[in-house]
Amino acid sequence: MNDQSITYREALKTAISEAMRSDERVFLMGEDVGNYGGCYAVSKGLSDEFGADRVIDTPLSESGFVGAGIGAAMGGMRPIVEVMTVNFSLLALDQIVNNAATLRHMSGNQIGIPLVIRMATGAGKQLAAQHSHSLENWYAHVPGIKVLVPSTVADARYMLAMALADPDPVILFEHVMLYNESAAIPAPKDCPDMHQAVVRKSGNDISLITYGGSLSKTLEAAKELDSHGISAEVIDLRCLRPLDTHTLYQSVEKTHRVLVVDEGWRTGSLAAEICALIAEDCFWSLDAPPSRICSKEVPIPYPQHLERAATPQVAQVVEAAMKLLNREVPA
Amino acid sequence: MNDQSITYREALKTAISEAMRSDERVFLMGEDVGNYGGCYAVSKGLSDEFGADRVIDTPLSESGFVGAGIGAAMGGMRPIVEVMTVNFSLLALDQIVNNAATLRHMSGNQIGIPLVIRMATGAGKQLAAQHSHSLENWYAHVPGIKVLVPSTVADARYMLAMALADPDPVILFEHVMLYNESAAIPAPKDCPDMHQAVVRKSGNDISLITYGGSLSKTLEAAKELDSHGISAEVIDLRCLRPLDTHTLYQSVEKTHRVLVVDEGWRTGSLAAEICALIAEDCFWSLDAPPSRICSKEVPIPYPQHLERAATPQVAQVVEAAMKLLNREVPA
Amino acid sequence: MNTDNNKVHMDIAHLKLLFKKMLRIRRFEEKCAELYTQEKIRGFLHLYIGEEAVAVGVMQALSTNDAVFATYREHGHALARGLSMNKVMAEMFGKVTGSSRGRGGSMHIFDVEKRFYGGNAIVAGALPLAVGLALANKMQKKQDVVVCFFGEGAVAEGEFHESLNLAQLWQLPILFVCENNGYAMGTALAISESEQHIFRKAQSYGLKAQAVDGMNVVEVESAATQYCISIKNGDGPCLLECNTYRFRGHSMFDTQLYRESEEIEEWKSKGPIIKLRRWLEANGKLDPAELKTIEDQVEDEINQSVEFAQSSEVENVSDLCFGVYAESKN
Amino acid sequence: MNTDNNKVHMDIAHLKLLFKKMLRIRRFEEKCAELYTQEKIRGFLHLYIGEEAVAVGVMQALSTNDAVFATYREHGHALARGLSMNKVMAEMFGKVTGSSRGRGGSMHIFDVEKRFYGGNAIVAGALPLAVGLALANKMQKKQDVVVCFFGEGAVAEGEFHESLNLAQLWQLPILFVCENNGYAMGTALAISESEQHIFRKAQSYGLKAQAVDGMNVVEVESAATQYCISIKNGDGPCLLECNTYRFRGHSMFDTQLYRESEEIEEWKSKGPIIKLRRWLEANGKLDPAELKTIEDQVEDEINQSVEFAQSSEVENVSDLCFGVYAESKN
Ligand SMILES: Cc1ncc(C[n+]2csc(CCOP(=O)(O)OP(=O)(O)O)c2C)c(N)n1
Ligand SMILES: Cc1ncc(C[n+]2csc(CCOP(=O)(O)OP(=O)(O)O)c2C)c(N)n1
Ligand SMILES: [Mg+2]
Ligand SMILES: [Mg+2]
Repeated sequence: MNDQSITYREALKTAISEAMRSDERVFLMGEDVGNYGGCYAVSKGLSDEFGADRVIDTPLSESGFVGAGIGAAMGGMRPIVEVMTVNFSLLALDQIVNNAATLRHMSGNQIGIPLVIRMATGAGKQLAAQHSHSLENWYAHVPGIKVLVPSTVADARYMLAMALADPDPVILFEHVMLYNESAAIPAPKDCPDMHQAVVRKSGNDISLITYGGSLSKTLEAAKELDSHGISAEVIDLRCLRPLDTHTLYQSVEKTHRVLVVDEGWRTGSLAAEICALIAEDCFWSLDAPPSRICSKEVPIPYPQHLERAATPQVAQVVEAAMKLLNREVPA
Repeated sequence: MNDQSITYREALKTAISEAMRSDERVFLMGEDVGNYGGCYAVSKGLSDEFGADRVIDTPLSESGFVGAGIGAAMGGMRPIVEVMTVNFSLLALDQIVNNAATLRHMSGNQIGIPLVIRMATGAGKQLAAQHSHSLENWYAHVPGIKVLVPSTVADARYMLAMALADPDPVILFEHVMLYNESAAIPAPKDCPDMHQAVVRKSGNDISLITYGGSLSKTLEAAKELDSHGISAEVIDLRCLRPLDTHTLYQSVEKTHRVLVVDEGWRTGSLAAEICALIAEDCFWSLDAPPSRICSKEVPIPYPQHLERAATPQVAQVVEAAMKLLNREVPA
Repeated sequence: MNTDNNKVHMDIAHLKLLFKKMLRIRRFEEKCAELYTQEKIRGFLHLYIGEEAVAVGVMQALSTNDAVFATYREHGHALARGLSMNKVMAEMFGKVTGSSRGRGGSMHIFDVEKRFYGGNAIVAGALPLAVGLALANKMQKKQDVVVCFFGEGAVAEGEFHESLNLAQLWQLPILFVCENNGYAMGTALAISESEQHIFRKAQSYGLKAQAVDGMNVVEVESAATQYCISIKNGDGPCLLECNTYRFRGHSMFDTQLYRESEEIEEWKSKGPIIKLRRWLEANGKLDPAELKTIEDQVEDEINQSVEFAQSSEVENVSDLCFGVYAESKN
Repeated sequence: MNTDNNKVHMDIAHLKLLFKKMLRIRRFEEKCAELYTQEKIRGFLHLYIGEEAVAVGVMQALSTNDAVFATYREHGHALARGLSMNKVMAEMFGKVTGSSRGRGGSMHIFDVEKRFYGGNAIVAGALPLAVGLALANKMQKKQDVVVCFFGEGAVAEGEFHESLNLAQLWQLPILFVCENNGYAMGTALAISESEQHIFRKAQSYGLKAQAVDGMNVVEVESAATQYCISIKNGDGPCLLECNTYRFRGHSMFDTQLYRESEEIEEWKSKGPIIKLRRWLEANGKLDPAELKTIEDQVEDEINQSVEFAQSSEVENVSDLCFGVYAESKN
């Protein structure tokens, strides 16, 4: 390991090629992963190294090739299936929910599906209402699958290997605004287990809980809160299913206040689950209502000012946190 | 109106035929709605009255015919599309989320989709992991659609007409255990607006909030709680999107305790949303943590004893409510 | 059955074996129907009665390492594939000794040792899985065939289209078997397909495909055998359309308003078991005594399986979440 | 264009009209590309450059009440259908004066008055909608045609299969137009379809179908016209495969590693606009002055539309949730 910076995109690519080099059962499959290099350029160049048989360009058939990924995992392979975005994954949801998530249980534990499905998620690129949504919470609802969200370059670098080592289907979400982020990479041993939430900044006054594309905004908000004399703890969930409630509860027991930042639509969001858990299990520790900043309940619109207004922003997080601490919000 | 009892199934059928008689734009479409009479026999006989052109048997093509329902609504019709169960609706989810829910907004309010989609939901018939799930919460998450759950025969009788009168897409969930339930039907004016939650039993000590197939269990639990000297209020949500928070909050302000009963899997359930809302907005009124009884996080298994263990049962509700009131739970 | 120069030779012993295999499924299912009315078997029960020649004929063509995917109407396939009847019956009862520990019931019979991959209750839901398993075989340079059974109703689903295209595009070792029984629940084929010859649809993707008399077990076996040879040869996927009929309702709930009883009776007279029995009898190859022996053997096995299922335990409630994840409590 | 005995007569004036319509789209899109690099237009921008003959030819065949569904590559279709260029350009800018009040952007242009139903960015997502609108027309005994454009990449999706089957089964008044430009993003047709003649796939459902030279606007127009007549006649759905090519990348992000520049150049030399211009010039029907006039008119309109879009307002942030539901604040 050296400490040169690489991008989130490169981190993913490195992780994929490393996995493919070290285990010949691993292959990558999806729309335009080969000749085009991936719609977000994650797999650019991989087909040169591994050939079209292991970097498989599929037709536009989300249900078909995701199902084929499940079948290939049943057949002893370790597929990485890329679905371009979570929006299109709806076309494959039957295969994921009714097959990938159920086969082990339904067969009395005879069948395992060691499959990784990667997909982009989130807004910020002005791609409007059919390309910008965040449905990680839906996947987090389903028993039988696991859901990971690498929100740092380091996690992008190391989580894939952990996902591939898991005997069950893992869905990995990559927020579209992260691909160009860059950072130096720590040693592998410094990457926490995929099931663990991580305290990205510690603090005492309030717990800001978030994941994915909202992490950097939340950290920025925490910094601003610092300047107002508020010490915010920032927790990155990392794994949305199963949830690492231990880390969350520990933080809330310390800070007594919680604000969840989540790019999903508010009603029925993952943030709702976090708030409900904390309300249920940490009720007597709370000094203020568990609160959340989510996306507005609107299909994400195209224009930049509306897209911004629809999704969580730093100022909102700061304001909400200050309110929870009964501090006057600066104008 | 007379006060003869009819079944939930008959109530739905009456509502459908009434709508078709009074508005020639209304038609019914779905798998086996015609010749077979509907997989849960809701539409038995309707094709005799209205013919195969208005009671359309579709091929097994959930995405195709749900999308066609959306298109027909755009074209001036008032389709009622039946999807046999919510489990199969995953195949049509892209059409519902990416088209039905977005077209109005995405087109700048030019396009309306006055469409009703009916589907069965829930467990209880030992149909195992691909036929027993409850995903109402997923639909309740999506801006642009509305979600109704008639949990009484009266609502089955009257909610469909309200849904058809709505200018936007409405999803209507019918719990499989309700079809054989029977009751007398009130006059139409006595049926509250579809957007309203309803207090099914009033009480002072705790609010039991539920919907759909769990209503009767919750009412039974409330009765049992009565016998223990606990006065439970039972609220039937009826409309899962938009949520009638007013009615919920009013109840909680009175009882100070809340238990949500929801057949969905716990993590990311609709119950989580209700708990989060109440924790957030009624925090200072609460005398106990907002709590929930949901399904266990397992694909519903076939054997009766496991299916029961997986889904909310009366005894659990009673026990949880007593605990929230710090009453000793009778052995 | 022996194959020689791609031609199938049937001898009388083999025909009797086929007869017994079909009868075994028939009687098993009749017993299941009875047990269903006694509420020993619950949930949905989809009987295969009338279609036995398809499962039996196709399974004959397979080797141990070949894999099978089926539908919710799969007890026949499970038995024909060689699953123990005890395990299958116990599964119908929801007992822990069942092939899926009772978790699946009649629609989800699995036995990975027999490479029997279920038991799928989403119409057309298994097709992409089968394509994927065939892809895994190909990537691992295995010669094994994957067989995927589905009804003609499944053909209208997008998954059929996507799967056939992928299979042909990637030249996968897979045999699609369409059990065309004319109805999807109450929907006749003419109501669901603009092109009603399923094999022609398959040909439009470039697959080798043909229709056979699904009531003739010999015809099914020999067509399936030819195709499996071709597939193992690396010549790409095939589709076999087996024209057949279900003598009972779609499931035990079906009141069958959508078809005439004359139609059912006509098909019954062409049934796979009676057809083969009559042929054997007419040629003096099956005397009443031998028939009785076969019937008795089958009955014994079935009774034992019922006994086994009845006396088996159910899973502990405390193990409810077993098998949701690999690490779940065993 | 006049049709007489189902034969299409083209006069020079008509050819010039077609030429101008195509040029208008070409120049509009070139301007859009420029505006994109200036970050006036954001999000994805999929240029139609090279494929203009398809939209222009097909739209000629339609009447006012016919309806159109298109893809995310639909500016050309919108203009050819008669939407005001101002509205389309303003939409690209995300302005409230845009055809979708700026909510949709380049991928979601709608104009219900023109019966232009978008603008769909889910590949194959519009096919079921178009089938549904055609069903509504049929149920209401309207003779109007619904046209649905999609790329050859969409053909692999299950929605293509389900939609063609429904359309043919129900004999709906719908014209499917496949814009076969050889690539779905970077995926060449040979990598995505086992049967690469899309019209043959359509024939396998029983649809009337043919392939035409999508670079020849006259051929497109006359084939579309014949089909629309047949459809209005009640003779069921049709599919027209238009073989064409996009001269630019899939979107503005595309580095086009998947094809050779020689291939692009070769197709460019067969482009729909240059082809028609050369023919007109060779036959002495288009002199430089007239060409200049046309270019100038087009340029003026485009400049005006940019001016209009630039000077238009954006939606108020307080109206963010407008149009989520009918009753949302206006
Ligand atoms: C995706 C999906 N849609 C609907 C159903 C309900 N359903 C179960 S079986 C069936 C008919 C299937 O017919 P076919 O494929 O011909 O098989 P058969 O039952 O005749 O063997 C239907 C509609 C389902 N299980 N899955
Ligand atoms: C369901 C779905 N999958 C993937 C995408 C991403 N995507 C957008 S356009 C495209 C290629 C489509 O190709 P084609 O249908 O040939 O149309 P063309 O772009 O060539 O006009 C892809 C893969 C999408 N928008 N929708
Ligand atoms: Mg059938
Ligand atoms: Mg294309």
